[in-house]
Order: sequence, then structure tokens, then C-alpha cells
Amino acid sequence: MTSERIQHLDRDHAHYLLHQMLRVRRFEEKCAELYQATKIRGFLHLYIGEEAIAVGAMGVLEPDDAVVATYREHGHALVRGVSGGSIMAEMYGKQEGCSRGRGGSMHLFDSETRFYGGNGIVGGGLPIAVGLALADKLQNRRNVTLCFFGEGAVAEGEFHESLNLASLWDLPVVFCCENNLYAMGTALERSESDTNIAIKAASYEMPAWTVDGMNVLAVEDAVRKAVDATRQGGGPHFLEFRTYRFRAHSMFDPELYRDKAEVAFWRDRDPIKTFTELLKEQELIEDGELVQIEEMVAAEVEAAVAFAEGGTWEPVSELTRFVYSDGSGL
Amino acid sequence: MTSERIQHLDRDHAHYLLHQMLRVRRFEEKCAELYQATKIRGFLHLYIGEEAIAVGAMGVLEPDDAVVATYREHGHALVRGVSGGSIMAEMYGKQEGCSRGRGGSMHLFDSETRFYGGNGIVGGGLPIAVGLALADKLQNRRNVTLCFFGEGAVAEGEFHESLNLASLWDLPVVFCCENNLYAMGTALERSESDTNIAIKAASYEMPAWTVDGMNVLAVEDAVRKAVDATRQGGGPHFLEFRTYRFRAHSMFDPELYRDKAEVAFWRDRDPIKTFTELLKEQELIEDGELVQIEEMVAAEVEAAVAFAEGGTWEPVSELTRFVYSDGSGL
Amino acid sequence: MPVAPTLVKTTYREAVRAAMQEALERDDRVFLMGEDVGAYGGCYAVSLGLLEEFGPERIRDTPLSESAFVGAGIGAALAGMRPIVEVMTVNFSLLALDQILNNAATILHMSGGQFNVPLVIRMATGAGRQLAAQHSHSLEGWYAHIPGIRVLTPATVEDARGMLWPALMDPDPVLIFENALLYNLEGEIAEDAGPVSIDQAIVRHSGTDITLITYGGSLGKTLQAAKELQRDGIGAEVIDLRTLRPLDMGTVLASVRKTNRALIVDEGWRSGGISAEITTRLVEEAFYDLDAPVARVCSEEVPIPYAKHMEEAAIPQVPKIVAAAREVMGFDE
Amino acid sequence: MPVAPTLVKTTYREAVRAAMQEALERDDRVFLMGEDVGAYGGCYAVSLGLLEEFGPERIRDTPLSESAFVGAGIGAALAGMRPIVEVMTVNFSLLALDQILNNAATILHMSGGQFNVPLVIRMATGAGRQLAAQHSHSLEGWYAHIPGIRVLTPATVEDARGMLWPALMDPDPVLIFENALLYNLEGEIAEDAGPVSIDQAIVRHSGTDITLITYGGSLGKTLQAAKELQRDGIGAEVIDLRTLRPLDMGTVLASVRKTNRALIVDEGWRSGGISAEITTRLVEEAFYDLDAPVARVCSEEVPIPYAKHMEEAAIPQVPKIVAAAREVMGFDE
Ligand SMILES: Cc1ncc(C[n+]2csc(CCOP(=O)(O)OP(=O)(O)O)c2C)c(N)n1
Ligand SMILES: Cc1ncc(C[n+]2csc(CCOP(=O)(O)OP(=O)(O)O)c2C)c(N)n1
Ligand SMILES: [Mg+2]
Ligand SMILES: [Mg+2]
Repeated sequence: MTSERIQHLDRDHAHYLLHQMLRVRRFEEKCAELYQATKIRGFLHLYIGEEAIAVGAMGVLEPDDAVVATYREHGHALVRGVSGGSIMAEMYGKQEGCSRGRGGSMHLFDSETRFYGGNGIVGGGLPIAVGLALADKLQNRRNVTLCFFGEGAVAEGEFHESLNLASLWDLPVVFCCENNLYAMGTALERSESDTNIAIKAASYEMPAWTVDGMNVLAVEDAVRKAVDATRQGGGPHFLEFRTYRFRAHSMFDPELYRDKAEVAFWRDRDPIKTFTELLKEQELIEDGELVQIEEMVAAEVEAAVAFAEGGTWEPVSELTRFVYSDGSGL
Repeated sequence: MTSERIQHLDRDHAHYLLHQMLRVRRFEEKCAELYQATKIRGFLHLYIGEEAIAVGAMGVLEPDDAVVATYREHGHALVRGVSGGSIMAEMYGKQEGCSRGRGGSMHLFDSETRFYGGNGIVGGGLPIAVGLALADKLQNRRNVTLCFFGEGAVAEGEFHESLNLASLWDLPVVFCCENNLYAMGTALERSESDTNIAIKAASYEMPAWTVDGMNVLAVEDAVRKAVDATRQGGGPHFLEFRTYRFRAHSMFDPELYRDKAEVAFWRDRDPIKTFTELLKEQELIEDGELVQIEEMVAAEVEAAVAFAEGGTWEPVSELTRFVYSDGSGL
Repeated sequence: MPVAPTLVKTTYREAVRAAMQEALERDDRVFLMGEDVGAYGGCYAVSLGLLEEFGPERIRDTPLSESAFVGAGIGAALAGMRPIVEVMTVNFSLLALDQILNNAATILHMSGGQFNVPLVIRMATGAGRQLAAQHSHSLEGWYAHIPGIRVLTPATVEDARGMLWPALMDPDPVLIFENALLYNLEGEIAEDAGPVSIDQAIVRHSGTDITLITYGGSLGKTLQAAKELQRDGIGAEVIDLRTLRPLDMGTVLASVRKTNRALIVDEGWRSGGISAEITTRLVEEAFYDLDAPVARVCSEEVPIPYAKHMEEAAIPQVPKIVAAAREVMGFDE
Repeated sequence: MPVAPTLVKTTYREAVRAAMQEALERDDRVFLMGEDVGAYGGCYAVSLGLLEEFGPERIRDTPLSESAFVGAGIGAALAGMRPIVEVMTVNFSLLALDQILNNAATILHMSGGQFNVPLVIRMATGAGRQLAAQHSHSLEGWYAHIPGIRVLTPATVEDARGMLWPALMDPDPVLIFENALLYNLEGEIAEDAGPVSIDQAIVRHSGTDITLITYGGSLGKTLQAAKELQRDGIGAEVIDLRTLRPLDMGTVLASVRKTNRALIVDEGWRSGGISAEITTRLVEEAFYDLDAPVARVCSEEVPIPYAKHMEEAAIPQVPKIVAAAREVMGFDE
């Protein structure tokens, strides 16, 4: 982070970024609690530790841009503008959920914000992002598609096929690799012969940058640069964000595979902690403001839970609805 | 080709190389004829123009090394030591064929020479080659697996998955990409955003060299270097051979996609023509010897056809045999 | 007084091409993508000339990346296009099956009805050309197991011509299987032939003694068998299913309730094929109407061999159909 | 006098682990590979501890590359190894389907008998844990359509323990589907429990009125239903198929010839599922023994939803099985 960048940091914007990161953090802390309370079931993959990426990225987007994410997508959905209530209701399995309770944590969808899920198949979202971008290009719309995935997806053939297609066809898609060093329990160096991920993107002639994913300003700068270039017809871009998940892979993970020192090392780089410290240091925030933000966030989370609690169950008679668009199960 | 390499060229070896290339050329010319005569059916993909690769490569192998090829594999099988008769019988669909008449042109198999096919799915052979090499490594055998595929396969996800696995696990496999610039009618620049194929291999930290595939000596040198290094525990290697197919993709291809000048350019580089010229120039062959070789080849092809003609049809009652090893269809 | 339509000669190949041409002209959202659909003119020459007519943006050659370009079709459909994705043959579609099953067929339901996927995937299918085990699959019946997609199997020039447009206008993913042996099929068709139903089976030959149920590449053989049976005095009704998902059991049941006997002809492998589903539906819905067990003539359960006589033995043939029908009729041979 | 075997308590998970452990000890050619089988201890903790015991060469963590590592399993099998490839769940196996169908299942036949593929692929299957549409497939019956492979579905601790070794010694590819809900299943097993048959179905509960045919994750529910039926005086015989390819129709037919009624319980989707094949075989081989149409309780034809009540409605449950059985018995409710 250059000091110049910090000098130009607008106070409101700084608060916005911090607020967004805290929204994600507190929301997910609540999710973990609700999982223990068996209100939320199935798989639950927390984004805690990685918030700077979704927050830095989403602010750059226009309303008509599209987003494709993975099963670790609460943060992306929240910051993109899907309401906390509808996300929480989704995890409760209520029909007020953003996917009517059918998708759960891994499959948040929202047509209003062009949020195309939530995909449980590692790598499965990349071809879809390519297609969204292709449609935008064919219809001469100046939209950009942002596609998020973990570094584990780099080993999947679809990753390569998708990057090649996007670059070959010069499509307006920005690939955002959230490299948190592990795919479940598999460390990157045990899944990639060359752990340099950006170099793979470069082999498709795609501009590729490695970014500090624990620094929300660095993320924002990189995504802005990439999205602007892409929107201007510069073709696809690739961003690798170095980050770390603070929690287990999912609620089932006994975490046998990484040592405490490593976790501690990364916890020191907590994007919220470091950003808060920075803002304090630069006198861009006061303690009272911080409290205010936390209160807003707490209220939002509480409201989301209340919304979910107050939600209703989809009638079982609707089970076969939406297998096909005419409502039939055929 | 360095003049030094030519100076050290042994006369017998030179004749061997030319002989092998001519075996493939004449055998396939006969195949084309027999296809017109409807003796051979199904798909027939000719290797004519690319002979230097199989010939340069196979001579380097030990008897226990393994080979995986594609549907364009007559040349590889022949030079690897599968008898012309059994290959021809296979294309006739006779039970004396190397796959009992069940595979045809695209699926030549031979356990004696560890020739693992003949694969009709583009890219489908690469994971198998990785597995063969893995088995050799796990069993401490010093074998090398040679895996051939066209440049079209580079776009398939399996290509990337396989290279990564091979490199990550340091397996004794040499990937041989026969880059003849077209996948059916699709020119490389319309299928790869970056037409540099070797760079993709390099992004898996695998030594990767581009080789003149029209020059049998260059091929041989490169394959020897790669195979030796691999056998010595140097891990996988990648070779890209620049070549050209002189014929249509298959017997059904109307060849609408490439122009005559381009074909003529490459025909000038015919590996057999240029090598013959070189040998004459260097006085490494006499006209009489050339005639002798052609006669040997013609006799072999004739014998192969006679063998195929004399072959027999597998009884229909055997249809379900070998669906399972116990002979049953279950 | 209605004027009889002018009939023109065409082939199945030309009919598919004409359907694509019309769709491309009629609707800007339609585009074609797949391996060698452009410069090569299509592996089976189906799209020959379309690149010249519509340009490379709309006739889009793809690299060999089945999973990515099928997935891209899904994405493009989600964003308002009406893609026709050609997977050269069903044999290669296995590489894209995850996209088809886990995304195309699933997103509408999983998103609670928010996102539909108006995608058409065309692929060639079937054996009979000595292409051996990896190039001879008949998996259309297998695909019909998947909820969320439609499976069409045009067997005539009319259906080849008429199914594409309604498939494109359908809001959900539609798979069209074109038996590769049909491309050269000739037929007459109304000059102004329009769309046909993509929901209904059809009786292609009437009869009262036994119902022969088939589709796609086996229709011709089954009609031939019906002719031969006629000579023996057996009146076979031939039903062309036309779509394998949904199965139009109404048409099938109406016929079987009349004939009380049924035989299914399917080029797919027997066990777990669409033939089993049809048999089961007949048992579930017309058990007491059946005078004999439902029979089926399917492909043998083997990887299809190259040699002509072996391949022929592996897939349904007219004599086998005739013999099976006679057996259902209770004739011992 | 034979001594009664010492019984020990175990779980399905431990039984699979013990089977792998034994195979790894017994045969150098055996190794395990798959995503997170090593350092993580297996997605379902099945392989926990094996890495420490056998080292990273034989307990091989793979990258997320389903197609390549399944294909590598094929290659390793061709070259003399006996690989156990774990595909974490059936949901991800679609990415490897080309390798399974076009290579593993095909090479022996296509090579004229020269190259067999002694490969075992294990995968978790099934719904019931609120994992939603992309993580809840039950495709084992669908896989059983493919000639050239065997499909095993161990439903008990004995089978989990005993099927692996014969599967590994089988010269051909074997797919083992482990219903993920079974991993915590407890049971007693002989301390020296050995291999079990991988060809035969088994009667798990005797009865004379109706045959309930099931396998895998639905066995428990079906046995429960049999108990409830018993209370109503209906004697249900429960058959655990154990292998879906080959189907042991001998055992099924013997039962149905006795009960004259059959109901199939299958967590797969109804249309084109293994339930259809079994129904059809019954029609083909025991039509005149059937006193009522064969019935089936399957999953609804929908992508499995997340919400618990919706998921429960989507898959077979005891009350549905009981109701369907009563209907087959002719009891109107
Ligand atoms: C194709 C596929 N294979 C396996 C899985 C099981 N799985 C779920 S998440 C995961 C790890 C993915 O790691 P990464 O892509 O780095 O994302 P992260 O979880 O670290 O955010 C695995 C193996 C899956 N969902 N899809
Ligand atoms: C997965 C798959 N997709 C498509 C095809 C159809 N096809 C057969 S050969 C071929 C071109 C392959 O080109 P390349 O790999 O360069 O090999 P070449 O034919 O030039 O030797 C295509 C598209 C196939 N066999 N497999
Ligand atoms: Mg990760
Ligand atoms: Mg090529």
C-alpha cells in the first residue's frame, strides 16, 4: 500500500469499506452460531478472514454487472446487495430466502443484482461466467462479469478451458482467484506443480496480477483497474488474491492439516483489524464512529435473523415447481 | 540441424530412419487406396507428412517403455513394432487384427509392445499415460511412457490436469504434442489465445521444447534427450513438434479451411523428401539402396494386405466376450 | 378451400440447416457455437455455408473444450441469448455432463425459479458407421433420466426442420439428438413447413395387433419390420416417441390399450435404457391391458465393435424386431 | 464343533477403513488416491490415519482434477497396480465420466481382450444431509447402465468391510457407492470378517406377501417399513440388491415367484432409474407370476432442495414405502 493511496483515502469511503467488511464478518459469526444451534444445516463455508476481497471488489461494479461465485459466497452476496434477511432466510430454508430455501448456503441466487450463484462444483462457475460475458459482448452491453473461485479450482480442467475461451474471444470477464492456500486440507504446493497461479493465466495471454487479498485498498485498486480495462474492451483480466481463511473449511472440518503458527501469522493480517488500525492511525475514524458502525451491523444482523425466523416454509406441494419454467415437473 | 549432427550420422542408422518413414508412408498410401476400395471403413486418419515424429521417437524407446497414442496412430503402432499385418487386419475388421477387429483404425492395441491405443477421445489418452507412468514409478521400474496427442488437445481440460499431475508427482512420462496446426478445420490461432504451446507446459514447471517435426534427426535428438532425462528421474518432459498433415483430417473432410499455398509450403518440407535429399547430398545413400528400401517396404505392405485379406471374421457368438474378463457379458 | 402445400425435396441435413438458418434470421439472440461448425462447415456438413451467411460472431468455432463451451452456452442463455450449442457427437458430451446436469438442468429449481436456461444443445448420436466403441454411443435415453431438461429425437425431415424453433423458444434446456445415419435421409416437406410439437409422440403406422415403440435412428428399421409383419398378417402400430423427456405416455397408452401388446425398439443399451422406463410405465399404467409381457429389442450390452458384422449384431436390426414381435404375438419360430 | 466368531462393534466408516487397511497391507499393488484422502483424513474421515500408516506414495492426495486422476487410475491399473480411486462424491464423478465410460469400461473389449482394467473407484452417494441439488445425487443406478463395469452398493458394515477385497481382485473396473448417511451406521461384525460376494443379492427380511427390493441407503428405511407392514399383518420380504450391475435377478425372481408382488425402493430419480430396469426384468421373466403391477418408490424428479422438509419430501421415506406396499396389496387407504 503506497502512502499516496492512503493520503487520498476519502473518509466516507474508508468507513464504507470497513462497514462492509464488518457486515460480512458479523453476519458469518452469527451464521456459525446458528449452525451450532442447528438453525442452519447442510454445508456452511465461512469467508471469515477473506472479507477484503469481496468488499474491495464489489464496490467497483455497476448495477448491471454480473457476479458468479462459489459455495463460500455469503460475503459476495451480501456486499453485492442481496439483503441479509433473504440470505439468512435462505440458510434457514425458508421460502423468503433468496433461492426460496432450495439452495441453502452454497446456492445463493439473486436476479436483481445479477448474482448467478453460488456453485457447489469447484470450477463449475467459470464457464458460466464466460457465457455471461459472451452474451454481454454479443449484445453490445458494457457490462463486466466478475467470477470468483478458490485456488483449488486452478487444477480443474474447466479453469483452463474457461480462461482460454475468455481470452480467445476477448470477453469482458474478470477472474478473481481467492488463493487462501488450501483446498479443504490440500495445501497449494501439494496440488500445483507450479504454485504461481498468475503465470497460468498469463499463458493465455491474459493480464494477470497478484494482489494482497488482506488489504481492502489493494483489492479495490486492482479490481478497479481490471474492471475498467475490461469494460473498455481490454478483454479478460485475472487477479490472484493472496488470502487465508481463519476458520475451518466447513463445519465438518477437524483442521488437521495446518499448524497454529501459520494460522497466527495470518490472523495478524486480519483485513478488518489492519484496516481499522490504519484508519485510526490516519485519524480517519474515531472510536465513536467505530461503535456506531458495529451497532449498525449488529442491528442488520439481528434484523436478518428476525426475518429468517419469521419466514415460512415452502409448501411441499411446490416441490416439483420450477423443475421446468411452465411450473410443471413434466 | 547442425552440420555436426549430420557428420556423426551413421549410415545404417540413416537407412533405418528412412526405411521406417517409408514404411509408414507407403502403408498409409495403401490404406487410403483400400478405403476407396471399401476394404477399410469407419474413420481413417492418415499420418502422411508427420512420419518423422513417430520414427524419430520410437527408436529411442526400450522394449518395456509404454506408448499412448490417438486415432491418428498407424505410424506409431507400426514403428513401435506392431506388425503391419495385424494392423491391416484390424482395419479390415478381421479377428487376426491387433484388436481382434473390434477397434479399427482408431483403436490399435498391442500388449507385447505396451501399445495402449489408439484413443478416439481428444485428450483422453493423457490421464492414462500419467497412470502408466505412476505405476512404473511406484513399482520402481525404469520405464518411460511416451504420450502422443495433437495440438487440438491442448484446449481440453484434461491436458492441463494431466500435465499438472505428472509434474507434481514427478512421473516418467514424455508428452509429445504433434502440432500440425489444425484440429480438423480449426487453425491453432482460432483455438488457443496463446499459440505458444510449450509455454503452457512450462507453466507446470516442466521442461518444454519446440522441435522441428519435419526433421527426423531433430525429433530423434529431442526425444532421446527427454527420454533419457526422464528415465534418469528428471520427471516429465514436454515436446512440441511443428508438423503438418498433408492429407485431409479424415476421409470425410472436404478441406475447405486451408489454402494451397500453405499446403505447398509444407509439402516442400516433406520429412521423407528432405531426409532423402540430405542423405544423397551427404552421400549416405545410393540410388540402388533407395530402390532396395522401397522394395522391402512394398513387400511388407503387400504382405500386410495379404495377411488381412486372408484373415477371418470373428464369430458373432463372441460379441459379448471380453465385456468382462471372465468372458461374460454379465 | 385450403391450397395443398407445395412440397419440396430435402434431406435431414438440409432440414436441420434450414431450421438453424431460419432461427438465426428471425432472432438476434440466436447463435451457433461448437467445434468446427464454421470454417469446416460442420463435422456432418450440417452448418455448411452458415459462417459465410452470418459471420463468425454468430457462427462460432470453439476450441476442443466441451465443458467450457457448453457451460458458456448456459451462461449466455442466462444472460438473454438463445444459444444453439453443437456438441459434435454424444460421445464427447460426457466431458460436459457436469455442466448439463449440475448447472443447466438444476439452476432454475435451485434458484427458486429466478433463473431459467433457454439453451439448445444439439448432438449427433448413434452407431452403424463402423466407428467403434468410443464413437457409437446412443445415450439419449440415458440423458432422459435427468429432470430439468427436455430430450428430443427428431427422426424425420419434418421433425428435423420443425423442432428447433420451439426448442429455442422453450425457456428451459433442450437436448436434440440427431442420429448421424439420418443426415442423408431424403424426404419431402412443405415449402413453408413450420414448427412441430416437442411434447408429443406420433403414430407413424397404424395397426391393431401390437404396438412397436421407437424413436430416432430406429424408426426406419421399425417401419420396415412393420411392413414385414403385415405380410404375415400382423398389424403393427408404430409409435415414434419423438421426445424422450417428457415421455408422451398418452399416445403410447392409447395404442397399447388397443393392441394389448408392446415391443420397444431402442438403439441404447438394454439395461437401464429408456426401454426399461417405457416398459415400467406400461406396467404401472396399463398392467391389466397387457396380454403378454412387454418386449424390447435394444443394443447388446457391449462397447460397439468396429467390424461390420459385429456392429450389425450389436444393434437392433429388422429381422430381430420382426422375430421379437412374432414372439410377443405368441408365434413360436 | 465350530466356535462362534468373536463379534466386535464397528461402524460403516471403520469397516471401509479396515478393508482399505487390510488391502494395503496385503498387496503392494494397492494404493489409494483422491482428493483429501491424506492430510485431511478423508472428506468423511474414512481414510483417517492411513497416510501416517502407509505414507504419501500409497495414500496419495490429488489436486481437484477428477478426470485426470480417475484416468490415471485406469493407466495405473493397466500397468499392474490395483488402485483404489476415491472420487469424493458421485456429484463430482460427472467430471470423470468420459474416462469411466470411454476408457475404463471399454478398453478390454475394444482391445480384443488384451488389456483389462483392475480399478476400484469408491464414491459417496445419496441425499439426506441438506446439501442441496449439486451435492445430493444418487446416480449409482444410472451408472449401472454401462457395460464393462461392476456397480456395488454396500448397505451394511459386513458389506462395507467385505466387498473391497474381491472388488480389488476383480480384473475389471468396479465402482463402489457408499451412501454417505451410512458412515455412522453401527453394527457388529465378526472379528475375522472376510470377503463377501460381489455378485449376489441377499434377503434381509423374510416374508411371503410382497417383495420389497432395495439397496444402499434405502435398506434401513425399507426394513423399517417391513416392520410396520408386519404390524398390519403384511409379510414383506426385503431384498438388498448389493450389486446393481450385474443385477442378481435369480434372488429377486425367487422371492417374487413366492410373493407375486413387488415394490422397488430406490433413492435415484424415478424415470430411467434402476427401478425401471428391475420392473422390466420382472415383466420379462415373471410376468405371469405377478398378481399386481410392480410399484416403485423413488426420488421425486427434482433437483434435491436444501430445506429439510422439502428434501425429505423428495426422497423415499418409510410412510411412503408402507403406503405404496399397502396399495400393491390392494388395500385402499
Ligand atoms: C468438482 C469438485 N470436486 C470436489 C469438491 C469438494 N470440495 C468442495 S470445496 C473443496 C476445496 C476447494 O478449494 P478452493 O477452490 O481453494 O476454495 P476454498 O474452499 O479454499 O475457498 C473441495 C475439494 C467439489 N465441491 N467439487
Ligand atoms: C473430446 C473430443 N471432441 C471432439 C472430437 C472430434 N475430433 C476428432 S479429431 C479432432 C481434431 C483433433 O485435432 P488435433 O488434436 O490437433 O489432432 P490431429 O487430428 O490434428 O492429429 C476432433 C475435433 C473428439 N474425437 N474428441
Ligand atoms: Mg482455497
Ligand atoms: Mg492437429
